[in-house]
Amino acid sequence: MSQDAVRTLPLVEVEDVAAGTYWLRFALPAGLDCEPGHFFMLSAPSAGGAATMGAPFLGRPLSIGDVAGGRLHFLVRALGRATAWFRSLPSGTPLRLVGPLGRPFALPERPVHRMVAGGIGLAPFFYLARRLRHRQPAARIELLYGERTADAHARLAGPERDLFDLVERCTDDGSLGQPGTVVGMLDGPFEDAGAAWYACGPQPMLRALAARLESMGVEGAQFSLEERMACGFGVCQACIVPRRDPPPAYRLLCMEGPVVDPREVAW
Amino acid sequence: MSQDAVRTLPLVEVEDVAAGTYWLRFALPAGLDCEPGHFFMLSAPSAGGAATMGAPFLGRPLSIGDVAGGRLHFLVRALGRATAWFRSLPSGTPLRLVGPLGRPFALPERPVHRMVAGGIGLAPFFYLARRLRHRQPAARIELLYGERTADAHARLAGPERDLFDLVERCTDDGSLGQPGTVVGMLDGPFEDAGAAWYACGPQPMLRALAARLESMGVEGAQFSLEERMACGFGVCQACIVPRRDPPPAYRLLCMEGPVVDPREVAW
Amino acid sequence: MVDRLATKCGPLELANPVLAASGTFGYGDSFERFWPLETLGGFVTKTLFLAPRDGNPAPRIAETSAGMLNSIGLANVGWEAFVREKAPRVNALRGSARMLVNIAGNSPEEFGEIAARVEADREAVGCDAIEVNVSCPNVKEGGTNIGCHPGQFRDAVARVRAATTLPMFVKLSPNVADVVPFARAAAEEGAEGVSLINTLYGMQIDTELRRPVLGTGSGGLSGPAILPVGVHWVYKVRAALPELPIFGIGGISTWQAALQYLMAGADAVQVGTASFVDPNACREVLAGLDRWCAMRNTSIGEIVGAAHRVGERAEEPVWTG
Amino acid sequence: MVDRLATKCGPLELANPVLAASGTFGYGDSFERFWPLETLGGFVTKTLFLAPRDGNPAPRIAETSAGMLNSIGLANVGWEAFVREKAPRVNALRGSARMLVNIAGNSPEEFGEIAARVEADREAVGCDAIEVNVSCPNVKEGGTNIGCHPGQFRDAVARVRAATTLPMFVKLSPNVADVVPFARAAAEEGAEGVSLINTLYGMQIDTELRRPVLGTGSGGLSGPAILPVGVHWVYKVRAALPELPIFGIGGISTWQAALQYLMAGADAVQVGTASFVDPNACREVLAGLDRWCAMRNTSIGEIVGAAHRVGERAEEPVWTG
Ligand SMILES: Cc1cc2nc3c(=O)[nH]c(=O)nc-3n(C[C@H](O)[C@H](O)[C@H](O)COP(=O)(O)OP(=O)(O)OC[C@H]3O[C@@H](n4cnc5c(N)ncnc54)[C@H](O)[C@@H]3O)c2cc1C
Ligand SMILES: Cc1cc2nc3c(=O)[nH]c(=O)nc-3n(C[C@H](O)[C@H](O)[C@H](O)COP(=O)(O)OP(=O)(O)OC[C@H]3O[C@@H](n4cnc5c(N)ncnc54)[C@H](O)[C@@H]3O)c2cc1C
Ligand SMILES: Cc1cc2nc3c(=O)[nH]c(=O)nc-3n(C[C@H](O)[C@H](O)[C@H](O)COP(=O)(O)O)c2cc1C
Ligand SMILES: Cc1cc2nc3c(=O)[nH]c(=O)nc-3n(C[C@H](O)[C@H](O)[C@H](O)COP(=O)(O)O)c2cc1C
Ligand code: FES
Ligand code: FES
Repeated sequence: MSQDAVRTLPLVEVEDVAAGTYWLRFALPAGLDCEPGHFFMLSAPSAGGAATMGAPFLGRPLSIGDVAGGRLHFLVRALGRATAWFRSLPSGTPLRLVGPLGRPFALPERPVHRMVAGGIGLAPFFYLARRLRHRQPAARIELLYGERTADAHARLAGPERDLFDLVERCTDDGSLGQPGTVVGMLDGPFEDAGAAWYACGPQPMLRALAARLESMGVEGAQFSLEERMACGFGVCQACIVPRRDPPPAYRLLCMEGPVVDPREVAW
Repeated sequence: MSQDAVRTLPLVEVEDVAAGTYWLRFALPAGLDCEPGHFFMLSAPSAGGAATMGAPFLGRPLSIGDVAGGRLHFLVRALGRATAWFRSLPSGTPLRLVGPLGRPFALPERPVHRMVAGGIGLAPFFYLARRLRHRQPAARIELLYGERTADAHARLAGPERDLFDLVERCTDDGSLGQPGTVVGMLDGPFEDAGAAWYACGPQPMLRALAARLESMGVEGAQFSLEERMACGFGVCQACIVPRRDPPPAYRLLCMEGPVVDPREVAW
Repeated sequence: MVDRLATKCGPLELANPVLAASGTFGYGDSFERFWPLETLGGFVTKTLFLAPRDGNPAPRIAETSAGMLNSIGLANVGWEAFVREKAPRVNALRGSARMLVNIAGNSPEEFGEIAARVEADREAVGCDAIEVNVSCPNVKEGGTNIGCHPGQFRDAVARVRAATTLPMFVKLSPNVADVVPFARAAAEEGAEGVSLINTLYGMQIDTELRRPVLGTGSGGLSGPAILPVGVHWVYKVRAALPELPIFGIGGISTWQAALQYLMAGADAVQVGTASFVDPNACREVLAGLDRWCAMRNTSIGEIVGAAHRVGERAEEPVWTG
Repeated sequence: MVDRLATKCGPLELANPVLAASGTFGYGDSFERFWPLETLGGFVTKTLFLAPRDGNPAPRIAETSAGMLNSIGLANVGWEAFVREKAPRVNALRGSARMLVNIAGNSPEEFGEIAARVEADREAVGCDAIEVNVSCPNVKEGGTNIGCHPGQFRDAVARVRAATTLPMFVKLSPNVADVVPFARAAAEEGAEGVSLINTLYGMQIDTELRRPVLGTGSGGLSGPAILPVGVHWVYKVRAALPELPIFGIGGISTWQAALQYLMAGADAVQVGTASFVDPNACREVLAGLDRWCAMRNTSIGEIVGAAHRVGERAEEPVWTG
């Protein structure tokens, strides 16, 4: 990371894509070089100094959603104070972005790349698919995407939809796509251990998926995890993930993640 | 004061009228009844809920600047956190207004009404002049208005200027109008004890003016004072003004002011 | 609605768990213009001394990040004027809202004296309980805050207890190494409950004038900034003394903050500084709690102390850093 | 520029008065990517124990109004790994920036042991001073915080003093009735200065889950919310012990806040939590102080303690409410 890792960028646009889910877009800063799986810490500029009503105190981690059309995109779900605040901001509001941070996805050469997204875990996969498509034009890119309900399912507009060769949806209540969870979807057509597997989503889903992939004998799956973060660059020691093989008991997600091998995590 | 004394109003407009001085305008709420000299406490809505990063925590007292054209106007000088913040707000930003508060100016029947303003002490006199003009069309309304420097002098546009029969300006450095202070201006033409006297401005100016008016034998002058306020309606006990005749030693400016008789104050 | 909000704090039956805190609600008559007093579960008067007090020189307040400092100095009208001029009017207005009279003195003896007057004027005043504010310097003994000094604290509380049979709540200072022993001492001296917390010591410097902003130098810090401190102490006192009724105070400006206090173990809450900024703060906290209880189909009684009832949380030492 | 910013904190000559606080700056190597370490007057390492520590279970942080809670639990790599893996590299980068090694233990004895190791490895580590963090529970004696217990406090400090001749700064806890006696005790036990303040006790309840947010229940409150508390104690300690050097800490996120500390009597300041939100915070505090000094044609040396030099301000008791 270069010394201009702290930037203040004006918000270009907020666009809703599902109930409580929206794109947050910025102009792509010159010289910014980031990989799928990287994340940024977003915060209100000049904490304690200037003037933003309702602004959170700490920054919040957001994965790179996409880099396209000269813009930097984040796909965000409004869950609490900060994610509701971001959504409320008028275009032009300056935000502090620290990053790119963390260890991104590796892009292995494989015939099939399979991404498993639970809820807002969808966020990192647009850019991942875009980069894979670019590097491995012949590879098949699949997205298995689950939400609790139909209205939480993000609309995928033309160019975004076209990043994937297959999009398979499911909902817990069966109101859209297959009924059940993304892990349930694996039964049958997606039991392919030779694919490159990527996953992001809520903890219980990832836990179940990790067990499932392990039983399928999948090697080198890449999961993007979440944990509360104050800094994002290794100083605060907040973002611990329990290790399967202690000691040490934990590792820092912001430095050794957010992309990790699920077999190294004590779920 | 009625039970709708707490309102959330969207800011209509901020307009600069001098270096660091601006009008803050709101649509006049239906049923709002206020007198010259009344003030409001202005604050960011839902303090603490979404915590307020640069938005001030407490409200700030502002005199009614004018009520005209279906709008409520405040004339504000950017001095610190809140007054800089108000100025930075885009149109449409909701603000909490508590009021009208305090004891307004009495409007005595007099042939001459003379208002002495130091700096942002100008604020309450537009609405005072407007009301006097309405009630006493034949009376002569004079404004003596001083600032440190020329660039701090508020522009008085046509309709505002027309509220006064005479506007006499001065600056400490002589860069605009007469050189010296507003109190100095009194020598000569303005030694008229029979006028109704009104004043607002910084403490040293008011102290000097109080002494001067007392020596001129002026009765019933009305000074609008300032003190730090947390509530504006008599509960916090912050806004004390020392009384000339204790006990008690103090009175509360928000309840027994902001308009007071200068002879009752221990300057 | 009455059912889900009705609650108790020790012997006090409350129509709802929201009270207005001492020093932020006058003598009960200052919010009339905004909403009817009977809305509240109760309110606490400004601290009353036997004699009237002018309080400290200006400036008396300063704004801080998410809070404020005050050095009002317990300015008050004095007991007699309260009984004569304030109490009758407020009693006529308050409906079911409980009135707690907050008292203090400049020495443990003075606490006993004012408490004896409250007892004597009990009928005339019609208050439901006493709240004892020990957060004032003992002027006779070099200014140590009575509420931070175990001996003086116990002495003051015992004198109040000896003087009156009214329910007694002792309002504790957070400016101590551990609030729990003070809560225990209050209980041992016969308090029906405790109110916590009062303000934290704080100072602001005016960097232009190169001197403290407040006329007295330091003052008391209140507002959302101190919310976690109050919740911590309520939780600790509740854990140590599960039977001791608690008013939770400090930084409540939203119903969510009130809910934190209730779950941490407060039987009811007091809203302070927030009422300065938004005169409707108490009402909105109450409305929010009501909506939340309705939505969850629960009641205040079920919520109180809920955070102590989850699983097997060990009482760990407090690790910070 | 060097002239107006250069200052001292006790025996430590500092190129400027801005340091990075313990626990918010790693071991000195975490901000490399943002700006050169030599920018700073100095920095304090994360608290080091003799043995590595994993720290507490998640969640370890929570956001509050203008602040945050943490219950990291003093996770650290342990003394040996620090000496071997961190110190050499950081020493190569730090230029004139002073390195303070922050140490702690689970009992007064452990403080002595780690201090002896620091002394033994003194050359290899190349640190300029020790900062003693007494804000951790004494695990052997039922978890009372060592920094809030006068006896254990003195014992721990004395053991460090006996073990090393390095300049020693003792970092004090604000979770006491009065910080001054602790500062005095530190001075009496031979400390070159004090660092104040550490975090305040605080808790947040997750009202959905009905339990404390932090894995350990309570944690330490930091950030702008606590600024007035830190300024108060710096002022009080400076007034009582004018010769005792002070690092001012707590809620500094702007140069104006740093200026408040300096005027209240801090010889230099440490920036903590603010660096999480804005990795440039230390640099911007420094740049602001530099601009201000230039504009006023003054220097840090002239500012320190300025708020004590105005007129005849009496040392009044602290009146709140
Ligand atoms: C590396 C990383 C990448 C992320 N990428 C995205 C993304 O692209 N889009 C997106 O919408 N979200 C993403 N998240 C999650 C996002 O950071 C949280 O939703 C956000 O911080 C919640 O903040 P809040 O103030 O809105 O909610 P809060 O009011 O703070 O909390 C709401 C809920 O979110 C949980 N939460 C709080 N902080 C975090 C956190 N850091 N991580 C996970 N849960 C948290 C709380 O426990 C609570 O249940 C990512 C998190 C991490 C660690
Ligand atoms: C009844 C009343 C009516 C007022 N009417 C107007 C008006 O119409 N227009 C206008 O511009 N200003 C008016 N003021 C002054 C205005 O309230 C202050 O300028 C404002 O509160 C400063 O807030 P701040 O956050 O910008 O400054 P801060 O950063 O808080 O302080 C900047 C400076 O202002 C001083 N100050 C802070 N609060 C007050 C206060 N309440 N009164 C006076 N000085 C204060 C401080 O001591 C400091 O020197 C009025 C004040 C009162 C009491
Ligand atoms: C996440 C975190 C970890 C901390 N770790 C330590 C530590 O290891 N040792 C220590 O002495 N202080 C530690 N502190 C306290 C800070 O050094 C500082 O004293 C305190 O946070 C107040 O300053 P601030 O408000 O600027 O953060 C820590 C603070 C935070 C927020
Ligand atoms: C201006 C002011 C005056 C206060 N006066 C008193 C008082 O007279 N007696 C008392 O016991 N507490 C007094 N308090 C303390 C409050 O009752 C309350 O305990 C404290 O402010 C914390 O709550 P808050 O953060 O909701 O304000 C006062 C607080 C403020 C801000
Ligand atoms: S978020 Fe601070 S160490 Fe990972
Ligand atoms: S401003 Fe609160 S009493 Fe006057």
